[in-house]
Amino acid sequence: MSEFILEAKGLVKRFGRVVALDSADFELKAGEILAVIGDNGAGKSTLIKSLSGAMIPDEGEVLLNGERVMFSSPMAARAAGIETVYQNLALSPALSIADNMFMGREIRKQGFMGRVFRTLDKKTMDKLARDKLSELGLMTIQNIRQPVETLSGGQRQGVAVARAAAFGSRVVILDEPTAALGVKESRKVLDLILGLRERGLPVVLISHNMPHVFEVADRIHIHRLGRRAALINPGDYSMSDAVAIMTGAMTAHAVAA
Amino acid sequence: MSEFILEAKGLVKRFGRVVALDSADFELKAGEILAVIGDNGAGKSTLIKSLSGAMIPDEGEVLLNGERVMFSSPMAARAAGIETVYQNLALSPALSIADNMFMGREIRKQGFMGRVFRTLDKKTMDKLARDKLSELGLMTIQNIRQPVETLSGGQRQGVAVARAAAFGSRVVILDEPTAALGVKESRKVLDLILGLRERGLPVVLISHNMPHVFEVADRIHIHRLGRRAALINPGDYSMSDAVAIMTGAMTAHAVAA
Amino acid sequence: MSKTESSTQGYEGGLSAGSADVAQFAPERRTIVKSIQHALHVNPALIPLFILSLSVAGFGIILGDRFFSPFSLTLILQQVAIVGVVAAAQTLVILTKGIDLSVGAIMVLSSVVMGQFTFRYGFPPELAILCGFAVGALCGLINGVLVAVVKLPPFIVTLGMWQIVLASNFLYSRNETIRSQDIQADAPLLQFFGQSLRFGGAVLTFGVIAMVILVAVLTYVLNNTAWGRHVYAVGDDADAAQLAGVRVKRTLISVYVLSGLICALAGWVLIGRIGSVSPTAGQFTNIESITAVVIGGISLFGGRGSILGALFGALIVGVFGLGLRLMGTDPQWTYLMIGVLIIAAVALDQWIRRVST
Amino acid sequence: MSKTESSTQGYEGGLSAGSADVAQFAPERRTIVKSIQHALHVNPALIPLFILSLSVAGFGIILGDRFFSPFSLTLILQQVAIVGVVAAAQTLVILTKGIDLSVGAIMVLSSVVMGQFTFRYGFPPELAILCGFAVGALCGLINGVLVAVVKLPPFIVTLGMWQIVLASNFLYSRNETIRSQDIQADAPLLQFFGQSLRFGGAVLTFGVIAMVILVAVLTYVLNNTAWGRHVYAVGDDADAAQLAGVRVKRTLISVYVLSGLICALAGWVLIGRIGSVSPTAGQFTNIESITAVVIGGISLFGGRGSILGALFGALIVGVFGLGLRLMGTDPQWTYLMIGVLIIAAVALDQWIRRVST
Amino acid sequence: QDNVLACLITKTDTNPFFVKMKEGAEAKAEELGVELRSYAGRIDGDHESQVQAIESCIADNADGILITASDTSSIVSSVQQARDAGILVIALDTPLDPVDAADATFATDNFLAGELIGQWAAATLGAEAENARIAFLNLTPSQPTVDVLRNQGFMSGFGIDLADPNVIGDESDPRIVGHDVTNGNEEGGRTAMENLLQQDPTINVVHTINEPAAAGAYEALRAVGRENDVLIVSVDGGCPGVQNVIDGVIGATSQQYPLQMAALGIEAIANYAADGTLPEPTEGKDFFDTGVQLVTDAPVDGVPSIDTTEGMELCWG
Ligand SMILES: Nc1ncnc2c1ncn2[C@@H]1O[C@H](COP(=O)(O)OP(=O)(O)OP(=O)(O)O)[C@@H](O)[C@H]1O
Ligand SMILES: Nc1ncnc2c1ncn2[C@@H]1O[C@H](COP(=O)(O)OP(=O)(O)OP(=O)(O)O)[C@@H](O)[C@H]1O
Ligand SMILES: OC[C@H]1O[C@](O)(CO)[C@@H](O)[C@@H]1O
Ligand SMILES: [Mg+2]
Ligand SMILES: [Mg+2]
Repeated sequence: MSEFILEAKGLVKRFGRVVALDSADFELKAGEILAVIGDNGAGKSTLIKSLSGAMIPDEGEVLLNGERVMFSSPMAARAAGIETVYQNLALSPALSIADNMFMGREIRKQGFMGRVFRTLDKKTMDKLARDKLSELGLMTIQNIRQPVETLSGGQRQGVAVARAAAFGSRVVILDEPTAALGVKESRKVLDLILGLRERGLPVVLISHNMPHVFEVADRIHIHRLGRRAALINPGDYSMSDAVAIMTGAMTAHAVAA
Repeated sequence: MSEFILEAKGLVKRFGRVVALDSADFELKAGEILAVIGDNGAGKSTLIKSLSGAMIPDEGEVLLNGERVMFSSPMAARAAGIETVYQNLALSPALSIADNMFMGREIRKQGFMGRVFRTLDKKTMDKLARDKLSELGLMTIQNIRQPVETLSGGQRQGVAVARAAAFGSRVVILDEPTAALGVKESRKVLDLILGLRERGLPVVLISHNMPHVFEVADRIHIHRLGRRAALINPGDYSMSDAVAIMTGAMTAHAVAA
Repeated sequence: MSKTESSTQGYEGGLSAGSADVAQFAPERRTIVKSIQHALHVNPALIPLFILSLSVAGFGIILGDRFFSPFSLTLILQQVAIVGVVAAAQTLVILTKGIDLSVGAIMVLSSVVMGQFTFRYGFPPELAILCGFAVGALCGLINGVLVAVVKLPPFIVTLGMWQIVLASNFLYSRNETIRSQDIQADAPLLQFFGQSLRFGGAVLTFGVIAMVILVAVLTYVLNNTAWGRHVYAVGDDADAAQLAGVRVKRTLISVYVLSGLICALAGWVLIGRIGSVSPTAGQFTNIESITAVVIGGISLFGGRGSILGALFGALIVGVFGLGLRLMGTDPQWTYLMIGVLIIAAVALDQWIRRVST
Repeated sequence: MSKTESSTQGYEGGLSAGSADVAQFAPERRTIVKSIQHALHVNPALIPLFILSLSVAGFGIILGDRFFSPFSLTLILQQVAIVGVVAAAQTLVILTKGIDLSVGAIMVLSSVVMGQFTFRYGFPPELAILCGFAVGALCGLINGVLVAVVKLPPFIVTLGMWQIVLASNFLYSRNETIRSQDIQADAPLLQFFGQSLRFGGAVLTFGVIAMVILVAVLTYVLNNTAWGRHVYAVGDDADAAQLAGVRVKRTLISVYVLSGLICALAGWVLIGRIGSVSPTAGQFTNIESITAVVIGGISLFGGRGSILGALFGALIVGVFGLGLRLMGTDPQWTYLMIGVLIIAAVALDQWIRRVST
Repeated sequence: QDNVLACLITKTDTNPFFVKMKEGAEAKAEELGVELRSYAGRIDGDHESQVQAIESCIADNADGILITASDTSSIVSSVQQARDAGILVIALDTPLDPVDAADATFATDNFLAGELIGQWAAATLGAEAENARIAFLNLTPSQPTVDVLRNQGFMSGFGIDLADPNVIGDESDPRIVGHDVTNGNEEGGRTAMENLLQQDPTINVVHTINEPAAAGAYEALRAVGRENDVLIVSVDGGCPGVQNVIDGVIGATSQQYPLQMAALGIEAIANYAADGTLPEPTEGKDFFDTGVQLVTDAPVDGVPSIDTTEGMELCWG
């Protein structure tokens, strides 16, 4: 129906006197990696939270495959196949890796115990979690039941990304997944993103790292002062141009689509 | 006496079963920008905390201008002229910018009130804080008494860096000052670092951003598995080599110093 | 600059080889002490269990048969039944990083409602008991909505509710005590939990059995259902849980409502224990339930601990109470000891966490 | 690749121009309501002051002269003097993100020491009073060391200390009450704070004056000395304060010791108020002081609020207490109202913060 | 034969009355070779601690329990358990509700104690008694028997219509300013007095449940300068209380004899343990009356009393 998998029109979000989103638009095509860049405080996180049900915009609409949707919670968005890795990770430190991977979509035992006593099927969940992690080749976790707080920053980031990659069936959104990561750890995450595209999954990547963005993105959404200032093709613009648009020094000649 | 302003020998720091510093050495020359790079969890933050009194190493010694020092608290290090911007900032969100800038080194009123009642000289502190901030050209803060929590991430980073720059008389240490910053904000911080060197102050910069590091550093300390794997001149090695040393794929031919 | 197939950042060539080690681990040379520490760390309810065993053994040695008899040991169970039930409710709330200061008041109000609805309005006791549960659930619901929806701090919400519920209790009951004899004659169901099974000297009241079943069920639910995992996740980091897809508000409200229901159960057990329905009962239940929870190793910062720990905590207090009373010490020494125990238990817990990380 | 003079990251060329705006602010169109909200936000003690004025006015209108007389209004001050003093101690501790459940117990123990050292050992009252202060400080020191050095949660430390101190109090006092008339005859200094100044119908006891002076001094110290700023910084984020160069342990310990000293002062004021020295006094002081602090808008999460707020909080409770009693309502209605007030005050506070950010 | 074991359970161990009672019991126990264990609640009204104490005594195979119950009706089922276990249970000072829930009761005639001070107050006021403004400082919200008996006794002595004599607060006499609870201690006495003074500053008669509460009430009156024109009456007759009568703090007090209650109680347990004999109640009453005398230096016609000199000789504590 629509050429866009995920689309937003005229999103507005205010926090008291601050207008974080000021009639923002957004479009994501099937199978592409769309980067979102912008200054600190430009409203990038607010934008993707509005897309993923983590926040409800004051105004505007969100469309999935051309149909209006209104996600009232991250659960609802996930049920629709949209997986998000938030800037602050959203892992529960005291719970295990497996618990975290299946948080909010736990698998119950089959048969009587599961139906009546709602018993969780821990074995299956552990197995699936282990499979997903090694399938993505992201790391070698010895003990899938160890608490997330015992992992290093890089490993945690890995779990969060793996969770999104494992369950995302339509869209995967990543908000600054490499901000605190080292060179090696960042590389792994970028490879993972490229791997997702290969599997045909569209990815939204928020990042302040221009080389990363220009390396992987198919298109770049430039956010400024709460709205989309431009939507560009990395092939048509230099990094320098992108930064200039981001800071308002330049306006894009033509905004794609 | 010594050619090094700040030096450490054989530092060891354990957290339970994790050895974060494993007999680490460190040397900083006068007037230089020394970058410290390394994987996540390599022990960089632990190293600089041991230098700045925020942590007391289990073994090893720290020398300032060739003399053994033992900082028992950040206060002691600061009294010796070492200012640090920690990875997690160390600002009190509910207190004002001025309060934060002078935290731990408040200025008392002169005369009777100050001596007997220990009254703070708020006017002077406000004025000094405003001067420092604008002197460094870091930002235009309207109200020096506004709580830090009302500032954006970039502005907060700015306050922390300004505090260190303003008070550091011997050494300024910055732990990943640009990790969460946008392109524009990062640039400001790098310029500030270059400005410090111009004023003759040596700077220690921890960063995962190779281009940044290679742009500003005079020498690079490569940290790996809790100790210094190499100390290189950015002119002698490529970024690729540095990364290879960091990950253990290569060893440095000659360690400078 | 344009998009390239591979890395734009040339320096990443350095990544090609290299090991994956990050921090080092000291070689594993576990002494027995270390092994114990590790076991305690992995299963925190073992600490109170350990203290419990130690104190039972200690008093057993000092007092011999007087303490170590089936009668005395089951007496401890009877004495902690109410606190144990309430501590289960308290644990649920504390697991979500909350605290419920209104548990004692809800318990008493529910018991008064069960009694007064039977005797003042002539309801059949079954119905009156249901009404008591409804009142408990309602109080919990108010707490839950104020905490989850209005987003007020649980300490303050339940401090306020404590006063409100307790005052309502006194106003509604008109300070009337319903006498045990009357209940026995007209509505023995109210005293259901006072009945007991006897095996030799051992006396197990139905109240004790109810406590044990409750703890078992809640342990199961917390560990083996999605709801249980969500309770831990909400206490661990509510924002993270929300973003991960947990319905945080719903989970919080359900916890407070369940806490209210359990308090109502405690109210029913209370009638069984003291025989009568008395609006002045349970003045110390709040503090005792918190004491049990704390000694039971449940973190006040949420997300860590188990119902079983709270049960052990309550039992420890019960053991010390009875033991010291049988030794004939001034009761004040018991309170002093409990104070020391609270601090010592938490210090031990802290120490174990620190050493074994 | 080698070091270059200027930026290695070519794309930074784009930075050369461009405005510095980040987020937008909606145009400033402040209505009166908004202005009030803003004022309240900037100075949080205004909220309890506002509630206080409103409730005084309200009861004044309903009750007229009976309430609005110098006598009644100063009676409120007398009734809140002890809670007001203790609430000042409580505020200090809560500002550091702590809580002190032992304040009431420390107060009573100190007063008992003042009395018993005079009457049992024949110390001159001046010295006995000093000993009382020393005991208060010692209790505070233990709390402080356990919190700051052993790093146990304040709630648990002071819960334990509460039991320990209270039990010590009963054990030490041998439950003896010292009669008011004996004190008057032999050591009137102990009743110093019971003396009063009268102006017409107004009665200002020295205890009330002490409370006012204490609040003034602490307000000054918190706002205008480095120590005061450090107290806020420690409560706001202890790790940050430590890294910024605050001696966190020392600050914490000093706060708990000061809290102990203030509780000892409250103990002395208590003797003035009830005339005698009674080990059973002050059973509700803990909860009353916390209530005052909460209604006074001091955040239980530390770092926000003022001593003045706590004073207003105590006064609000006093005004409602007296006002409702004068209206002849059942005293339980007062407790119910206080419960509602606690929740309402915090909800209002939350609302103002939300709207005015 | 084994040692005889007796338990003493008091409401608190801070009220001097119970402190004395404990001392008396200890002395008598020592004399008779009885082993004694004492327990107390944390505050007046702390019912749970008393229940636990009874249970401990059962676990201890005690021969007898002496109890001053905080919650006189709720305690009955625990008492029954003890009796079922073959333990003699004696109520001291405060009768259980119903009285025969205990094997015996050694107590002051609390109604009479109240009646004496009521009569004395009415006679002292004379004609002014018509216009008296009376404040009642009671014990705890649960209205335990002592509280009801003394309160209603006072009213009956003063000439107030009691309505239901088992309930405090259902009277309609306009001279009553109000009732408040004190928990039987000084602080409660002071606050309750202040509260009632606010409702009517012209209060001129104050009934207090016991002498600690009276002392607190006096402080409140002193604070407003009314200590000399208000009549305070009380119950207890402890030495500090009698001293307070001398000092003019209390106008009259009904003296009780706790040492005797305790001694009789211990004796009864010893006898019961020896040969199973049960103590007999006083003729015509459902409890053993340990006696009560009005102590005042301002005697009035028709109300028997002793003066403070004699009161001081008989006082306890
Ligand atoms: N929960 C909130 N309450 C109040 N203000 C908020 C909230 N969340 C975001 N804001 C404000 O909205 C604006 C946009 O924030 P947002 O987090 O979307 O920026 P961003 O583009 O993601 O920045 P960064 O690159 O630093 O992550 C900022 O001014 C921020 O302070
Ligand atoms: N307070 C602490 N308690 C326990 N372990 C710690 C503590 N601080 C650091 N560590 C551990 O010590 C090791 C080194 O940590 P450190 O923070 O120094 O690394 P880093 O090089 O700064 O990493 P990053 O680049 O991610 O900031 C890690 O394994 C970390 O988990
Ligand atoms: O608290 C009430 C109790 O106080 C006494 O009068 C003693 O002071 C007892 O007789 C009574 O039971
Ligand atoms: Mg963001
Ligand atoms: Mg670090």
